[in-house]
Amino acid sequence: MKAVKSLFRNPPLLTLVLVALVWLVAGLTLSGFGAYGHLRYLLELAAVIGIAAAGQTLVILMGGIDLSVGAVITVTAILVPLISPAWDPTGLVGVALALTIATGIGFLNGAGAAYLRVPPIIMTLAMATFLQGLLVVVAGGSAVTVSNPAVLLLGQARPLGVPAGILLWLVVSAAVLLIIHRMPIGARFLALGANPLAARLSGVSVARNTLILYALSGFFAGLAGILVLGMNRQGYVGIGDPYLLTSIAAVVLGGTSILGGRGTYAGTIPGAILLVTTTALITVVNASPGWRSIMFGTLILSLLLVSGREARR
Amino acid sequence: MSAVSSSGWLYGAIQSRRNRGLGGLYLVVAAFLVLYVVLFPGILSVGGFSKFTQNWFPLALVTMAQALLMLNGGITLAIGPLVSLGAVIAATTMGGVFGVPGGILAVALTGLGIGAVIGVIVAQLRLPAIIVTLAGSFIITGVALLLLPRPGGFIPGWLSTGLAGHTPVAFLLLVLILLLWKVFLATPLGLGIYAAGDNPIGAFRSGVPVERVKIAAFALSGLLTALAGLFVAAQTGSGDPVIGAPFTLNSIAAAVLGGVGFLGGKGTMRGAVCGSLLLSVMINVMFFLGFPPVAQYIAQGLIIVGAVAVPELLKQWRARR
Amino acid sequence: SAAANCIKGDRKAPYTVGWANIYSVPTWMKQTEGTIAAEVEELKKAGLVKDLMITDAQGNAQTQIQHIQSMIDANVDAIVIIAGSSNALDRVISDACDKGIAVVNFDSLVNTDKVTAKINTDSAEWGAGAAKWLSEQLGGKGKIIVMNGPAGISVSDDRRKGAQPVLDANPGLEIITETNTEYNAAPAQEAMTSLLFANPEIDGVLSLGGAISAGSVMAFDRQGREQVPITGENARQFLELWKEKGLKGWATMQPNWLGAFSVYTAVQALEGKDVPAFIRVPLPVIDDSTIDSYLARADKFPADGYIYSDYDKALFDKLLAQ
Amino acid sequence: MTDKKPLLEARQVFKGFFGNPVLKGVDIALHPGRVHALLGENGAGKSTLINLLSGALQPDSGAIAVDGRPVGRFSPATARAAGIAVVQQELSLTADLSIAENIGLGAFPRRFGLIDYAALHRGVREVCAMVGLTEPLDMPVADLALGRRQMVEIAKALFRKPRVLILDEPTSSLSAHEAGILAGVIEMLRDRGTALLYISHRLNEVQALCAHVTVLKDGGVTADQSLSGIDGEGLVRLMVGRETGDLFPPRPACTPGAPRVDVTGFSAGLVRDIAFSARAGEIVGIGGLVGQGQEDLLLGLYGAIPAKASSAEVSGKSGLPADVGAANAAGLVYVPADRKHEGLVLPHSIASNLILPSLGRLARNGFRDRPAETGLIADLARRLTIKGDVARPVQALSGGNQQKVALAKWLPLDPSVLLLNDPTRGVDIETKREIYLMLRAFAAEGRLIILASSDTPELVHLCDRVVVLREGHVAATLVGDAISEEAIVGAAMGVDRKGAAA
Ligand SMILES: Nc1ncnc2c1ncn2[C@@H]1O[C@H](COP(=O)(O)OP(=O)(O)OP(=O)(O)O)[C@@H](O)[C@H]1O
Ligand SMILES: Nc1ncnc2c1ncn2[C@@H]1O[C@H](COP(=O)(O)OP(=O)(O)OP(=O)(O)O)[C@@H](O)[C@H]1O
Ligand SMILES: [Mg+2]
Ligand SMILES: [Mg+2]
Repeated sequence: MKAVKSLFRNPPLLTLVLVALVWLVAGLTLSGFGAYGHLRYLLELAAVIGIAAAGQTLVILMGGIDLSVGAVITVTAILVPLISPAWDPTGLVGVALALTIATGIGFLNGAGAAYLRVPPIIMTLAMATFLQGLLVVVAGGSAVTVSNPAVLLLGQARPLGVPAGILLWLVVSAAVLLIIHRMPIGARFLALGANPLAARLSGVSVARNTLILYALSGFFAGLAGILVLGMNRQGYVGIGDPYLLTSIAAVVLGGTSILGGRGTYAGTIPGAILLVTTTALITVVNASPGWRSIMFGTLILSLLLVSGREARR
Repeated sequence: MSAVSSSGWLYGAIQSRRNRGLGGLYLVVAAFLVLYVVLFPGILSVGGFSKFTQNWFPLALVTMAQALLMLNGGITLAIGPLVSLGAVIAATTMGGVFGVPGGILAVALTGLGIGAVIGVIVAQLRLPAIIVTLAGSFIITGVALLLLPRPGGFIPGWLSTGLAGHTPVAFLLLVLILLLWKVFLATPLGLGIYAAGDNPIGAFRSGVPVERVKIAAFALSGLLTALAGLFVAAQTGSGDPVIGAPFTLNSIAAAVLGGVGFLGGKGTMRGAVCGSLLLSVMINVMFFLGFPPVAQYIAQGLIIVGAVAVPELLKQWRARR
Repeated sequence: SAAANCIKGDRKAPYTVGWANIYSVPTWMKQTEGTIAAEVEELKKAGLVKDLMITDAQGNAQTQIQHIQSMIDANVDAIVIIAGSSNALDRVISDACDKGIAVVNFDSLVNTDKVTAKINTDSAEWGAGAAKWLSEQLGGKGKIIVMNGPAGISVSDDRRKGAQPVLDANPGLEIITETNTEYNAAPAQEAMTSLLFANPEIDGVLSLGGAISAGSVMAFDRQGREQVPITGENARQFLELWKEKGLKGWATMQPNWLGAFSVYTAVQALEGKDVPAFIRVPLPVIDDSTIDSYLARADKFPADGYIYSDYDKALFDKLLAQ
Repeated sequence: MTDKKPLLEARQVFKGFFGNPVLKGVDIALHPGRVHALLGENGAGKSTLINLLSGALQPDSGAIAVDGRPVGRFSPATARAAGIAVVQQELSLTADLSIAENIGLGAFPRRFGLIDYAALHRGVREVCAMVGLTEPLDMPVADLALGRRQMVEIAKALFRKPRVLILDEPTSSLSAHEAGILAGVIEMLRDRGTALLYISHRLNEVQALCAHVTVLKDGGVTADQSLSGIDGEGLVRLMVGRETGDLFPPRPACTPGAPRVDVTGFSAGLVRDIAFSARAGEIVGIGGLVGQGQEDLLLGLYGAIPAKASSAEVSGKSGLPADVGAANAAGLVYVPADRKHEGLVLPHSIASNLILPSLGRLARNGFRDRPAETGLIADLARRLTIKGDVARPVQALSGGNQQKVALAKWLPLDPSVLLLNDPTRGVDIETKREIYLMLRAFAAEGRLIILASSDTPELVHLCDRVVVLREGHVAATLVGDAISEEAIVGAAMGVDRKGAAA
């Protein structure tokens, strides 16, 4: 009884249990769902969302939001093939360049929010629009099939049977959890998210942390973009679009408050898996598009009923 | 001081004070409007004015719907789908036995009902509005697709001409709706939306029925959104199950551009409507300036950031002097 | 002879042409815009066109209405349109028509007939052709998966509807499941992978356009499943995979030069020529016999682009003479 | 008087939060025409009790009775209908609405379903005149300083024309002058037959105003008696339950050291062009009516709001700190008056609040040193006698303990200048004494303490020097024996200047 109670007070764990339950039920009822390869594939898909949501989690914890995640993913996926220099056999230079650009975009978001005092939602939305325009310039008539070996390795390799994307996600998860729970800056983000005024008067620099945070968000979105590119072997305009709302949804399903100051990436991880699982479940259901959309919404809502309760006033 | 004049004073003074902080936005919008008139003097004709305001009208409505919730500390991601559903219901019912009045009633009741249900879920079950409405958006999209799997349906021609012909009916409707909002804001429930958004505990202790206010806010927001869908159906002469999608982000952008904050209680409806006007007039001005698509995207990003940043920078600069 | 629809004969060359695009970012659109711009250059040399105005509604039909209204306000002579919704633009388009503007609508069509011309391939024929080929490949029986474009869009609906009579005529073909995705590779690959796990036996894939086929093929490939006959479109990625994996494939296309052709048609109409109100562009078919001719030109096209068939003025004139 | 029927009663009410009992069978009865004091240390359950009396919370058991009849389900709206009004401790105002609308909220006069702005104006003008609120009624509450908001909160309660008026620490952010106005209002209401419940940690006010007292301790009532014939010490004894020493520690002869703050031509916010200097080892008080620039002076020195000075030397560095980080680095720390909004991250744990300013210092190789942090937190909790589990959210602490956390978190920085803004606001008498002792000890260690306070006795008995601000200028600087309540209030009201002119 007590264990159940403490479970309900621990959103990350609760979400994880939910994932396990959904997998169990679906595995027993749907043929092929429980296959090792399928679950592995779900995790691989979740890795992209999870990595994109890593930055999103940090930003939301600090009380902001990043609506440019999708655009940054697209930009990186399209830029990597274009900027990977031919003389570099490893492809790492291209990856590093693309990540630098993604981080730079995030940094600009942060600068707008911190110095121009533009609300993050407007700043990042405008940035997304801006990047769309940029893409029209960049992607007009250029080859974007990836030949970068590092990217292909990331997207296709399976050391010990585990897709490299999942391994990357593990590394990202460890890093983000360290940032949030083991580094001073994580505590500062959380304080800023819960009470920016008090945090500022306690000597936490709002501008500095905002810059770092949005730059990190840009970096992780860029990383997700590279992974997506590797998995698809081709970047195209719009490839990042699905990850905007899913990154936010994964964060919130993981029990992190959209208002900031409360939550952890440990919840986002199962949140991302839950989303991917739900999508996969709906895909194999043979129903009209309308019904499938209704089922998806209802499923999300019912999962939310179990996991997403806000504290009573 | 007589009762009437004192009433006029307090109300008027409060209203004029609400313009505070919007000066920058007003200036930007005015500048764009002037530029538009210079580029296209035809806007000053009845026909030109009507057409322009018709294109702005649905965005203005959904921005109001979004701002209403944000003032109350909520948000909705279901705006787009609900616009589509409103349009679909209008286009599927107006050919039926109850005709246009039946169609309008059906749209209004759907909007109110869906809004209220979302409101009950958010307020009573204490779930975060953003994700409830995200889930809701899938469900609403599904319903719209079931009702009308592909664009079509029927809207009587006279209704289209009446609402979106060469007369400024849409503009007059917008004025009417803004007046109704003023009236609503002069009711205890209306102010309750602000109070419950800014300080729910304080509002509760002051006797504001916080939960009921929240449900009412969602219901009204749903109504406005569905009516925007009805107008879109009339404007286009038919229903389309996915036409509303872009409205969701645009409504948020317009409201935030107009100074409405996320945490509730901050901002004004006039600011939000101004924000939507800016988004709308910007499109036309960029067209008449002959911007190619690339420049349209880039300029749009810059204008949006600029409209928020410039007044803020000016304020900081003035504070330092 | 009677002039074309909408044309009043009061407009004189050189003309201003407006290109009201719904969304300029996808590669298909960029390529189409390329053919339009090239055509306008030609017409400028001939002294027929003086200006091209391009708008991008960013996927928002409502914004497209606003753009077309602005084009009317700016008194352009011709408007070329890919519609963001099959009926949302009806009213503003008929306004333009009333003003004597040559309105040419291609690719995504509107309902109203108050246009100078509508130009398109036949979506129903597309669906029927694909289904017929697949049925022949499978000898009229087998388990197939249908991959549709996004729900609620006329094009995907029309293609699917076109396939239905053929499927009905071949009761041996069993649709084991059917789904909708964007016309893009990644979501298609994702959806197909889920379907692969759920369905151990698949004999063919009826994919109705865009990069969906490429995504499906990659899903089969990555899951180590044997490739099955698949239909598709002229996406370079799909054609290359077809060759690389030795697929049994069939593809058709929505030629990007529909854009150039639309501008050409608009100008012809303004010049007083009678043009057909509906110009049905035959669907070019790509199969094993023709694929090499397409792939030979592949590097002239973006990697995520579409390898379209050749076109010239003679082709346009022939189509106009229908 | 007391033989009249009580207007509002609590009968054997129990209330707990998450299984922790706060009230364990409490009785209280409010009679018309009597000012009833409710005393108890921080966290004793006073606010909880009035939340029960005003319908904001439901008792777990026991009953609330109005006019002798127990009421069933009691909500703030029904309480208002029964004529009960509360001046909330945590302000219940809406920042973006005007003063008038805030005052009317929940009790708007209506005509045809709409708010009757004429009637609202009349009513609001009347209550504002009563409490001396002279700001334009259309002003948004966001523009008011904390103390002025408190006056709005009081006006809001009066606007409801209550039969029972409950005041939860109404004076905690008011200066002596405003508190005096409030006292006048309370006496007037009492004479009109209103039943009043008055909660305050300022015992001199209780003694001056109240006729009857209920004392809460450990969830029970330890005293419920008339106050006639009880002096100040008796009151303290009633509350604390034992003999206590003086509230204020003895003031040693001040031997100021090197100058730590020296500014001329200083402007920040409301503060206009003042000169101010203070030395190590001093406790310098900043007084004045509510909202005359006291807070802006501190914030300006702290680099938290834009400030400028024609010459400035702060903590050995020339120039004003550019931002809070620079101020902290220079050894300046700030404890805000509004601890809930400015001082603490309420939903976070006591531990994270305590460690927040020291995070960087304790980190090793970029990672947090958990053992060192735990040690520091335990040490701070012990030094400031913060009891219980430090993993609890700080919002679960009583006001006094919250204040200790807000102060304690700065100690690891070994600050040389402490900027304190009303640090004893809403703090019970025992805690106050602890804080005063601590401040004295700090000064003795050679730190400079700049103490803005609305509590005039605190300025008088604790400070070596008091600077009184009025409309952003220095109205007077009082030193040593010249510091007295009369002198401070006089200077604050501008009486001094008038006197000088005459
Ligand atoms: N909503 C709540 N949830 C949990 N605990 C609460 C809540 N409200 C109050 N408490 C607890 O109840 C105890 C009594 O709180 P209350 O606010 O009544 O004290 P108080 O006597 O008003 O103290 P103070 O003098 O500081 O105002 C506090 O210790 C607090 O921790
Ligand atoms: N665990 C908790 N969860 C939520 N709210 C709480 C909790 N504990 C306390 N609170 C709220 O915070 C307030 C803090 O408690 P308390 O009343 O003791 O402080 P306070 O004296 O009112 O503060 P101050 O005097 O500084 O205004 C409580 O009144 C209650 O409303
Ligand atoms: Mg209290
Ligand atoms: Mg207190």
